[in-house]
Amino acid sequence: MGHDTQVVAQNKTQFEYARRKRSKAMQMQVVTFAIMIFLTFVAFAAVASGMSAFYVGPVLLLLAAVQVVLQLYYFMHMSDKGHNVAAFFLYSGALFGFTFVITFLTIVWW
Amino acid sequence: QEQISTLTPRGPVASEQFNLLLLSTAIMTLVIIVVVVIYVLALIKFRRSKVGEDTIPEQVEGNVKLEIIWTIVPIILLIILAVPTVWLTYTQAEVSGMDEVDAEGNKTALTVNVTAKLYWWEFEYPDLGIITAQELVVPTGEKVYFNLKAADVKHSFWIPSIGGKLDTNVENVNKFYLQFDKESEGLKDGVFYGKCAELCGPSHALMDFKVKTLSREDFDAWTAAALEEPVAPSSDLAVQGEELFVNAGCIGCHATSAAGTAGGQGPNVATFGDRNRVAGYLEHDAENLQNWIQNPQEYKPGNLMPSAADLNGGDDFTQDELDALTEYLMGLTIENK
Amino acid sequence: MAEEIKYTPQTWPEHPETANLEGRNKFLGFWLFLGGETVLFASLFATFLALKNKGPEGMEFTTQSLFSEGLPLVFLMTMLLLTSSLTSVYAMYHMKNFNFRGVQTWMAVTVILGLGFLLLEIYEFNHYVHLGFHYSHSAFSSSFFTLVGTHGVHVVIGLGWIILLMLRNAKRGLSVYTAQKYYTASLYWHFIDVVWVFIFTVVYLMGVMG
Amino acid sequence: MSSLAQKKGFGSVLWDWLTTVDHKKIAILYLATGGFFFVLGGIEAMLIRLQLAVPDNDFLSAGLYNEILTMHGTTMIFLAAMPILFGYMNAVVPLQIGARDVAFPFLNSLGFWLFFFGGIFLNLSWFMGGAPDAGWTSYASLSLYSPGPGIDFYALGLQISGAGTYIAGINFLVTIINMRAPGMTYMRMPLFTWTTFVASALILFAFPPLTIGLFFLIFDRMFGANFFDHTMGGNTIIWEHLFWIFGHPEVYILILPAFGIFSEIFSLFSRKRLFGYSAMVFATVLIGFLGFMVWAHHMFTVGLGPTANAIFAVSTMAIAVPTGVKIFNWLLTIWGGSIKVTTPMLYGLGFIPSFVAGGVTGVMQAAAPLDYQLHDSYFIVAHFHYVIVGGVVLAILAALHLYWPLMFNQMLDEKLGKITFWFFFLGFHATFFIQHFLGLMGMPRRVFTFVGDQGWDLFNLISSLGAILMAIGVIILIVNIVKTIVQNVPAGTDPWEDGRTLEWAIPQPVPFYNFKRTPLVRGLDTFWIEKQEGNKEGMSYAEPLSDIHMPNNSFIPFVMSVGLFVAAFGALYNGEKTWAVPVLVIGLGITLVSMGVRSWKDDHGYHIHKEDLMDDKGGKN
Ligand code: HEA
Ligand code: HEA
Ligand code: HEC
Ligand code: CUA
Ligand SMILES: [Cu+2]
Repeated sequence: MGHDTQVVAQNKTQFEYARRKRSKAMQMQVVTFAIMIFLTFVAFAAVASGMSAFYVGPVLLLLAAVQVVLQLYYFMHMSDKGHNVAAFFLYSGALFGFTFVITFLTIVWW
Repeated sequence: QEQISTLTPRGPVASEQFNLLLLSTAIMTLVIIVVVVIYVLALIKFRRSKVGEDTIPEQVEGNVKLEIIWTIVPIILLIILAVPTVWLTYTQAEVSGMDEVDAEGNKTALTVNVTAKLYWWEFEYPDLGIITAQELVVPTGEKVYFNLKAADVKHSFWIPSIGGKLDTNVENVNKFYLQFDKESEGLKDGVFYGKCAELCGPSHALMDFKVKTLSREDFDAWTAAALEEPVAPSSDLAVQGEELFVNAGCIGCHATSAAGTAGGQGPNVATFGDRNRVAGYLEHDAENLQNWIQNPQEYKPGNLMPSAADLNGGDDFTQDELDALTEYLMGLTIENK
Repeated sequence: MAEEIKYTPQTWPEHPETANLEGRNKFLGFWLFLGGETVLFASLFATFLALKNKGPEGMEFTTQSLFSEGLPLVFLMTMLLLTSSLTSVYAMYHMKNFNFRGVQTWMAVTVILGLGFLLLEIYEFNHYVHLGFHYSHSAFSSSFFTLVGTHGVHVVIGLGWIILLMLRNAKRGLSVYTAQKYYTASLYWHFIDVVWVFIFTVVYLMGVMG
Repeated sequence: MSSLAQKKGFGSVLWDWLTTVDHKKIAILYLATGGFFFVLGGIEAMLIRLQLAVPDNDFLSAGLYNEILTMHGTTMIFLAAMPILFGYMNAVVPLQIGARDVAFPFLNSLGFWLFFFGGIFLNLSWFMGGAPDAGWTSYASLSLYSPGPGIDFYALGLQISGAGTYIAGINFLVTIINMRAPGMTYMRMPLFTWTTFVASALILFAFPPLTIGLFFLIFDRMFGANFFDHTMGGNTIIWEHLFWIFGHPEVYILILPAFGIFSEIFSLFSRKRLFGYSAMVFATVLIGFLGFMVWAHHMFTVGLGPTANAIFAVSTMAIAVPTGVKIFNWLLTIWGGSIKVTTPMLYGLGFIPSFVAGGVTGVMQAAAPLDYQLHDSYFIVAHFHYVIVGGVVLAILAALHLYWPLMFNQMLDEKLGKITFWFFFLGFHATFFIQHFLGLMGMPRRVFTFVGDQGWDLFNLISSLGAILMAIGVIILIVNIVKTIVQNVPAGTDPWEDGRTLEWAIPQPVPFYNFKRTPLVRGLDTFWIEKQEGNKEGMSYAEPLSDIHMPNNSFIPFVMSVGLFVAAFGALYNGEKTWAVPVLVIGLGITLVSMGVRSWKDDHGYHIHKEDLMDDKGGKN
């Protein structure tokens, strides 16, 4: 289905601008990556430190959630436009999934 | 049919549920009437033959006021239904009375442990040290608590006239209570009917049990009698039967004394003579009993009792042997000690 | 036909993966698929949480006894997978710059990191089996191996997919048609990483804490 | 069907059907296969009713009855109702939104063949050691205990056909989101498209849990896992949750498209715009969403505790509200309209009271303490046949008459159609109304026989007689179909004369490329608008005539499905036969290799050139 592909040549400045924008974005990705590594490190360190599970547990889940958001929005470009429908379905799935986990934690071994 | 229908509640649990049935039926009838009235009027007034072949009706988009009405009114109706529903959900799940004790530390309420097994029911009275099968005996007019469990696959414990069902799961014990308000004496077969309500294999349909409800005194008398030594067989034939029962290995699966604990491979037969049915559903007579012993698989496909031939070294029992067993089994009784 | 258009860096669209209807369809379809995968993994997680530490009477294994020692290994696996996520981002960066060699190179790095992860996971599983904690050992073992193993299978599929793409497109080079394939594969790869984040958090870290 | 196809030899016609990726042909495949399974499931239902007609009947043995019962439920839900609805979706939705085809024609074909082979596999169990016998719900303790390969057939067969359903779901979602013609905004989509959309979203989220549940069952039974074996720490309640997390949305997957079909019918045959369109759309979405939050109402008696029961009871009741909104909007659609009672409309009119009756008994069951009495009794059987037969099956039959001219350019006989309706409708109420009372009188479901003289004898007999009326109805329908096909009178464009939506604007027989030029949609009920404005052609166009891009036919979907079919036998006999593992590997190999081939080759499809479109024949076929 190629006939609706638009072929538009960019002029020099547009092209340079786009290129720079892309490498800027790439730098952001690297920063994101650094943050994710850091978060992972914190998570493992928190567990290794042997602190009470009561405090560490929620922190771990929070760290995981942050990482996932980073992954989705930066690595998987969910922040770009044209992702509304995708985001809607992904979040619906996550919401339902979350419900299942809650019920399995509460009403399977009652 | 008083002994089996949810429409003739014979205890508070079933009555509450029946009242909920009446309430919900009333609401639902109202809903249906409203719908049907609009529907019939529309059909009468707006047939094409009425309005004319070429009419183009006005293309209305909708009406917010109406939308609101038919959102709110059902919500109100549902709230009317939801309040007693939630209320009963909690009250009927109340089983703390099970563990209550009096000053001497004795349980104040009767508890029965029910174990559902491939196609039969075991009833244990843990505080009384009694064990029976197939026929549940309970006192009237008081809450009886149940611990429900399955030994093999999932079943479900249901006495329609007394109250709703609760599943017997394989991995946990379910608890609930029932109260029996009517003595079963005057009923059609002198018993209430109980059912297995969860598909559990070929003979699921035949996994019935019966419930005998006695006044408190009669019940106390029954428990006392149950704990006494079983009566000795009275006739020669019965003695012969007892010997056979032991020699053929029946005793390995079927205990004959009601004093004991749960866990039998086959139903305890201490009350067999008092029973209403053979194997839970067959008419309680000698013919059915003998057929059953000879070939249980034919009557309850998939059940776990071996056929006579398997127990008796490859041969069917002779008629004499069957008669002896019958005499013996029919003589086992608690009620007529 | 559009597919025969020879692109130059200047004419290369900003979003080659969604440059035509076919691309947009695949793009959306794949995201929806990931929505379904979310529910799929949620079911596995839910089951694992319900069954963890459950086994035959007297079972000696618990998440703590099993995973405590192995945490460094899990950390290493996490690093490998996280990094591979970044390298696949690099590949996409080069794709947008219409640099096919960059795409192939960084995809190759991704594959290598992914293989590293896979080897460590196989080593880990093998270790548990040697301890006697094999698939049929208990409900706990079944649910653990099935959850983590399903993720592992996704890794295998992801690797196979990327390798196949690199081979088939080696001669073809970049076009809107092939770019879209790389893009989807990299989405898949990121998603695998997302799932792993939950696995190391919920299974290993929270498991070790008990 | 294009006239060219008839001139070809049998071999090439067959090849054409095996490789087609045209949504209109795939629709016919779905309809035919689903129809076959409907008759099969119906025959199983008749056997059930025959057995239960009188007490202590020994027409069927206990074990056989359970097999028939299980296969009846499974076949009807997975292999009949859902695929037939997919057939209509395929036939209608792309036309209704002005699309060239579905988004993924190749996957569309793959989805069909997976369903096809899954269904065949499941039914082979009859000849290969016995059918599944643990009920369509296949609760884990019994399904692990059950000897013989029946349950394995169930798990593997549903896994394969489930994969097909999942693919079809994604396909419809993308089609509807991305391929709408210009001007077809979301709030101008016909209701059938909307309900297809929401049902597909339900498929997207409901099938993965089933997949997982079935995998657990397969692993437990065939590969030594312990998910459900409580002696090894397993838990059977997990299966119940996973099954119903899928199972409840599944019933809405069935009923929503049915709602869509009736929405089309009411407005078409009342010559009136659908009343409260936006409320209808909102209600559809809300039902879909709530559908995921209520599954445990099937598990009130499991012992989840009062809090869980109360929450799920109330959330279940909430679904009555959006459903009520739909019912009342339908009533207001016919109110003030010009009602023409054609066969489809007759089904629509039969649907309203029947479905409401079934829906309100659902709400009664939602009252948890009352459900302790109703659960697993014939009351439940009555409830779900009222909603399924009174809702889904009536919709299927209505749509058969409604869309037959669209799919085949022929009209089914109206007179026979109405006779069918009356037999089926009266038989249906006779069969199932009385079952409410059987349930209340204490009769459990899934019993292969019952002891006489408990007050159940007469009602069961009436119920069985009703079923015979239904069967007569179905047989007349088959006669009707045969007659129509033989007579083959062209129906032409807009056969119902009052068509409102785009699908009725397309010329008959429908060209294989659908619309020559992409239509421009100017409002809800666009065809109606054009007709009212006196546009002879019935359509405005969004673009000038240009080349049309078409996908190539492909045999690969068929081969991939065969691969899984073969692999399933390997899994089934794992541990019993030495050839099992090799067969498993070979089967998976076939599938993977054909996937690889698909991926390796570039398949850009072909174009029909503008010049060829000018003459009426259209491009290459
Ligand atoms: C197409 C299929 C379909 C549909 C649409 C429904 C719709 C509903 N179902 Fe049903 N159901 C099944 C198919 C379906 N069901 C099946 C197959 C089973 C059994 C599975 C098995 O065990 O094998 C089952 C079982 C089942 C149970 C479990 C019973 C048990 O096993 O114990 C329950 C309990 O809550 C229930 C409830 C409901 C409710 C509340 C609705 C609601 O959606 C109904 C809503 C509709 C209305 C209420 C009517 C219209 C509304 C109005 C006119 C407004 C005013 C109304 C009020 C104020 C009440 N259903
Ligand atoms: C889409 C779903 C669907 C449909 C359409 C039906 C349709 C019917 N069902 Fe079914 N049913 C279920 C889904 C469905 N059912 C499910 C899920 C269960 C639960 C299973 C379980 O417990 O696990 C169930 C269970 C069930 C039971 C309960 C059994 C039990 O619990 O023991 C009964 C009993 O009456 C029954 C009857 C019928 C009847 C009479 C029809 C009729 O409407 C059928 C009408 C169709 C025909 C009559 C076609 C016959 C055609 C011919 C005879 C034509 C002759 C052939 C040629 C000329 C070639 N069904
Ligand atoms: C392997 C164990 C086993 C042995 C040995 C066995 N039975 Fe049974 N028996 C059972 C089981 C299990 C049932 C319950 C079957 C059912 O209802 O599904 C049963 C049921 C019965 C019943 C009906 C009980 C009732 O309460 O209605 C009778 C009577 C009976 N057995 C007699 C015998 C006799 C006589 C023998 C010896 C010849 C015998 N059994 C040997 C297991 C056994
Ligand atoms: Cu036990 Cu059914
Ligand atoms: Cu439901």
